[in-house]
Amino acid sequence: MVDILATPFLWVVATIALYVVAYWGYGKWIDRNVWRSDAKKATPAHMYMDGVEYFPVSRYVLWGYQFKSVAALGPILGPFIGITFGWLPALLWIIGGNFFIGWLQDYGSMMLSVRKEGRSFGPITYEFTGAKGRTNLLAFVLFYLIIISATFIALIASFWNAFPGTFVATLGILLAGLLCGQLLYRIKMNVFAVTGIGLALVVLSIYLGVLFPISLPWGAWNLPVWAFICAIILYAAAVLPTPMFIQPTNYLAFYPAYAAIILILVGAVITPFTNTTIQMPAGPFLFDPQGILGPIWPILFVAIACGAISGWHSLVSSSSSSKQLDIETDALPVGGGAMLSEGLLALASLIAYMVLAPSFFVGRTNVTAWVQGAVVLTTPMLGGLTAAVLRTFFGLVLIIYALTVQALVTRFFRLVAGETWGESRFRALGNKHVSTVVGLGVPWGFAVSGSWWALWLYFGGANQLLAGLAIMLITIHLARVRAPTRYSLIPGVFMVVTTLSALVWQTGTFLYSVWAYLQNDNTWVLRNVRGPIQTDPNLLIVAVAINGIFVVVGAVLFAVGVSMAIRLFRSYSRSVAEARGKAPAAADGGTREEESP
Amino acid sequence: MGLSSYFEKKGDAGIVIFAGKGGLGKTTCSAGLSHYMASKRNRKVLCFSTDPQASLSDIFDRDIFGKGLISVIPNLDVVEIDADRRVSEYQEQVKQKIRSMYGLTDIPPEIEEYIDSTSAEPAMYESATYDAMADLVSTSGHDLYVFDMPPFGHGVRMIAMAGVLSKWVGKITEAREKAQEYEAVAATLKGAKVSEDEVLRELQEIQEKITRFTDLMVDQRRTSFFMVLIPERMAILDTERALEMFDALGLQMAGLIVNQVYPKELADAKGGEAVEFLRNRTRMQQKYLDEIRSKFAGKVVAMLPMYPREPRGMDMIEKVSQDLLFGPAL
Amino acid sequence: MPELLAQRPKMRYIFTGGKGGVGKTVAAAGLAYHYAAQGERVLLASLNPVHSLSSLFAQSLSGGKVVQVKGVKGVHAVEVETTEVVERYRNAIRGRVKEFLKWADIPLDAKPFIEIATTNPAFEESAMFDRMVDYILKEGEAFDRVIFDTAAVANAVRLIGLSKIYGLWLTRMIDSRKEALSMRVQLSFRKEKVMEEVKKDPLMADLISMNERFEKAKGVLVDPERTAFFFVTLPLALPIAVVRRFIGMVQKFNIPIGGVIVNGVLRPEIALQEGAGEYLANKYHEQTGYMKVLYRDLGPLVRSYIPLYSSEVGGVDMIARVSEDMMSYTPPFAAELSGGA
Amino acid sequence: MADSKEPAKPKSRGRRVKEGVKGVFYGMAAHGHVTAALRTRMYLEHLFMFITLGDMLGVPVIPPYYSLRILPYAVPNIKSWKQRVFRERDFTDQVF
Repeated sequence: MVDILATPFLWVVATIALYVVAYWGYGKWIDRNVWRSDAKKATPAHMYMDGVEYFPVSRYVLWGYQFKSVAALGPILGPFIGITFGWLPALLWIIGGNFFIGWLQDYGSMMLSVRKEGRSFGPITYEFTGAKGRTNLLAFVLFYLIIISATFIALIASFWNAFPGTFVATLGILLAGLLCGQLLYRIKMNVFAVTGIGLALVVLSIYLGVLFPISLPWGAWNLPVWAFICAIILYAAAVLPTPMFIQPTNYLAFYPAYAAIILILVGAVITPFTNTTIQMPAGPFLFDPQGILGPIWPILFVAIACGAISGWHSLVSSSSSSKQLDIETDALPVGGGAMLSEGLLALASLIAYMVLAPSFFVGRTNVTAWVQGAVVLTTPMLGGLTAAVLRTFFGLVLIIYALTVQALVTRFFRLVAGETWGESRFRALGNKHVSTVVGLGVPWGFAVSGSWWALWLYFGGANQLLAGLAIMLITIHLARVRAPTRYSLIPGVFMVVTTLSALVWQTGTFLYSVWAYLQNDNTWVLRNVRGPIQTDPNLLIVAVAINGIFVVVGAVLFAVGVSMAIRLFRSYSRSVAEARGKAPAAADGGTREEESP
Repeated sequence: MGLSSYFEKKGDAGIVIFAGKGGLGKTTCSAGLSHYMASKRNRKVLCFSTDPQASLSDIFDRDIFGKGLISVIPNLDVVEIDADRRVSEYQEQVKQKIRSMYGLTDIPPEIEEYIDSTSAEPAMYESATYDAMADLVSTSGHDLYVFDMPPFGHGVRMIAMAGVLSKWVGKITEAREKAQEYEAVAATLKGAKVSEDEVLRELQEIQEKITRFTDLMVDQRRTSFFMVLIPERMAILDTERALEMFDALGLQMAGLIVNQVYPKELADAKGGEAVEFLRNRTRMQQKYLDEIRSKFAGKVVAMLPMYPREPRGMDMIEKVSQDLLFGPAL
Repeated sequence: MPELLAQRPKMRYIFTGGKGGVGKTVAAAGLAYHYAAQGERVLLASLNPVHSLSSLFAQSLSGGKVVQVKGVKGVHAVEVETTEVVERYRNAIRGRVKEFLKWADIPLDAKPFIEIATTNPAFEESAMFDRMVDYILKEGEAFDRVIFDTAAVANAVRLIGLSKIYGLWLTRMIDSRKEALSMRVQLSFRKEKVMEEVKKDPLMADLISMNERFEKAKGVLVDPERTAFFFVTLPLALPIAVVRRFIGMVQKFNIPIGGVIVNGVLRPEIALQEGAGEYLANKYHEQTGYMKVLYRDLGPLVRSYIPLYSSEVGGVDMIARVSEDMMSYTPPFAAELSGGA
Repeated sequence: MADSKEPAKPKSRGRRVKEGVKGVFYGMAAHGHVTAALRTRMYLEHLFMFITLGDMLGVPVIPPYYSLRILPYAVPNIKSWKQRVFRERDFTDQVF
């Protein structure tokens, strides 16, 4: 047994303990005193029951669903960048962010939607900030989705490139998904049988992947090619009917993904018994020691999103979960509970990075680090399996997860594009195929050019901004029904300010790079790009262009964010003023009459 | 010549359709053929008029309209559908079904109004007739069905109706089946039993009936399709157009029947003004008969004379059937 | 006939109908010619799904446009087409389906479904009715008389009767559209925007204007001053039976009956003269027999006779002759019969 | 199992845990697919009902003869069908 303090064990225990306090202490308190959830009040699931969108679902089921929907790749990848400033600040943010902001947002979004007849964020934004506010949100989401797509495509390409075994395995799983869809729909086979066959095929795929590793021969150009292959698969996935392809693949992917998560969690807990010690420095470093990312505030707070606080969740919570909540008091376990659980996932990932040598993080380009960390954590348990198999397995888990989530993101992008342009002069952009090509082509361009951390920070920025806006919507509602607002107002302001600052910093970095180029200093523009563009002197102009585009992206995100924030703060102060004018409401939990302006 | 040789080759079971513009003698031909097949060939025949201004009643001199299957001579049943009544019966059935399905004494007014207003559907009557045809063919058990098509658009509309209805049923069945697929997947994933879709069952029932009938109608081995015309310019033009339309619907004509032909000898008859009149008409007809010969070469299978009396009553029908089956060649 | 026309100078919308092949188009053309000869502007519109005006006048009148008939001053003719109207219906329906399926993600192509939802032959018929109303209320305004050559009588009566049935259907359509729109507003989050859309709902506007037009048309169609429906028949049992059967239906729809026009009447001076032979004499006696029946049942309604000519009716000259005979010819047996009746 | 509306019987702790675990598992693995399938089914039904009984929505789809055969089965669902059809949905309702 090694020195227990040198292992991550105690941190795991401490985090769990604090999350318990967050749930049963702070959470319950907020639920009772701010939202005043009432198990007897009819939820939208009952009020508008239609068996399709609105119907009550048990809290266990809904928790499972919510957890799966929110716990995507964010908690896995975020800590990779966040650990820059030392693992201690990252850990503290995962604990503190989730404690005060993260769960509060997920839970609050769900409650808000429940109190608003199950409406999702678009309509609520419309109600609080008017048509322009909603258009703002639409534009914002559009950008946001492009950036998510870019990060995912970049990720998948990097993994295929780094782990030669994973491509064949990925194809195997996709085919297995396709086959399962057919078995389920066409042949109407029993679910258990289909699951059995599918899982057997998953195992076979991994085996085949290890057996037939595939590497591309084009050196620096491999990544763009892999990214292109990825885009093509995603295109097919996005235009095929979901139940035929994405859904069954997603279903199959669930099993290995959760097996991996459980393995890593167990691996993290048993580190004292496996002699796995922390290798990374604890920090805190107020600036990125490698001089790439910048200051700890605001960068760390956008680098680690999911696990601490993520705007994406607010969309999920208010989209379908809120329409299926059986009783109001379920919102805390479903919304809050799922988020706190996701915090543990982020913790596990952080630990996977903590046990790696600092050399993995030089340049912050080695996104495969998580797999290495996962192998380190789990090898002691699974000594029987070779590192090659484990690498393929963990790599595959990430790829499949990213692919299926990305397929859904692309579809969502298609819908948003349709909504944005469907009735305008640019109707063509709303077309199913055109919007899918745009929704994959632009991200592909970003993925093969922009460096990983640059993409990730933009993703984080957009995501956290969405979170800030979601919390502001919650706050406005609370103000309107005269409930205490400070518990959400402070986090909301914090998120908005932090994120906007991060966007300013990011945009500034790219702007500075372009400026430096104009002063004949190429190092800055090259630093921000990847792959062949970074190394091929002929492509310097592309690198400059990408930097320029990133300036624009940052500026647009910033502008949209600021305009949205102004609307929300205005709406908030209006609501406060109006609420003050009204007679004090007996209790929140607001009946609808009280809520109507 | 005449239809006898045709039916010798073909066999005398299946469906025979007479189509053509109104007033050219479709009903006469239908009655003639049915009579012959029933009395001389001993087949069980059903003669069915789909014409809302049906004249089987007049031809057979019996009130047949809307009375269901009426046996006029042994082996020969005749039906004239009262489409109006059938539609209102159908509506009543639907209402009754709703009442009994949900144990209601009164149908929700919105639904009742809806059902009532479907009578406004202009194709409702044709559909009802079509449905009646399909029903009879699949259940009545006759050897030979003789259909006297309605005159609108030469009965093209009737056949088009069949196409539209069967396509309609096919398509919505497809949608329903797909929906049921998803229902089934949702149910199996939930671990629940997949419930049978009654709507789908109903649809499949309808589809089966329609498909069987439509297939039969366009099956040349089982169905003979004749067009009736008279030797006049407009009739010829119309027949040409109708044939194109039938062709487009996949119906191959078995033959043409030329009706109301004046005896050729009259063309050369000598005499005063009256004969002049007949001579003119006969000569004109001869000209058009030539045209028919060249335009529809080999298609004319029978020719009926202009009878001195309008063909009605059993005696005349028998005469018509003789001419129709064994009449002179063109 | 001339008496009737004199009695009803304002008779502006004239319909001819009857069993197939009895000469509806011929009768319509004859009437049109008659009015035109008196210096009036006449529109002759064929509502048949299978038009025969072109073949009757031996010139092309097709294309769905009102054209001057060559050789007959004052007569315009049109073979009414429905394609445009049907296409408009289809587009309206297509738009609505798209609206419903905006967010739909279905493994089926919605297009063929829209196709089958709009290929119902009923559309043709209602479109035909729609056009007829147009000719009554719009294009017809430029003419002194509008004469409609309708399809077989069942269709014709229904076509005209549709104004009544359609009225019901339309009122219900309008009600359900209203319900639909109010539900849309109620279930929307962008109330103002949706309200705006609802206010401008093109379908609703269409339905309402259709209803108004139909109401107006209905008023015209049941007005005995302005409208008359003529049955055309042959002096034979079957066509007469059809007239008898449908006359009740026409009355049920309150459509004013103009009368019965008997076509294909053999002149006794031809049929019964010496040397004519048994054939024509038989025919003639048969005709008189049926005429008796006709007179017994519908005596006062018989307005006009068109003799059987020695050649087929076709071309402007023949029509002129028909027109003249329609106004003046009364077979002797008819004179006797009407005298007796 | 998704609809938790059975009358509440006192259950043993073991049963409850088992049901909870089962529920969570179902929620993670299947619930999303079930709702996706149901949603697709809903749109297919929209299409189906639109063609058969579209004029109930105030769209002049002339219902063919056989529509009436479907009507009795549709009667209890007409209200909710209309509600589903007419509910304005937003892009944020479509997040998986």
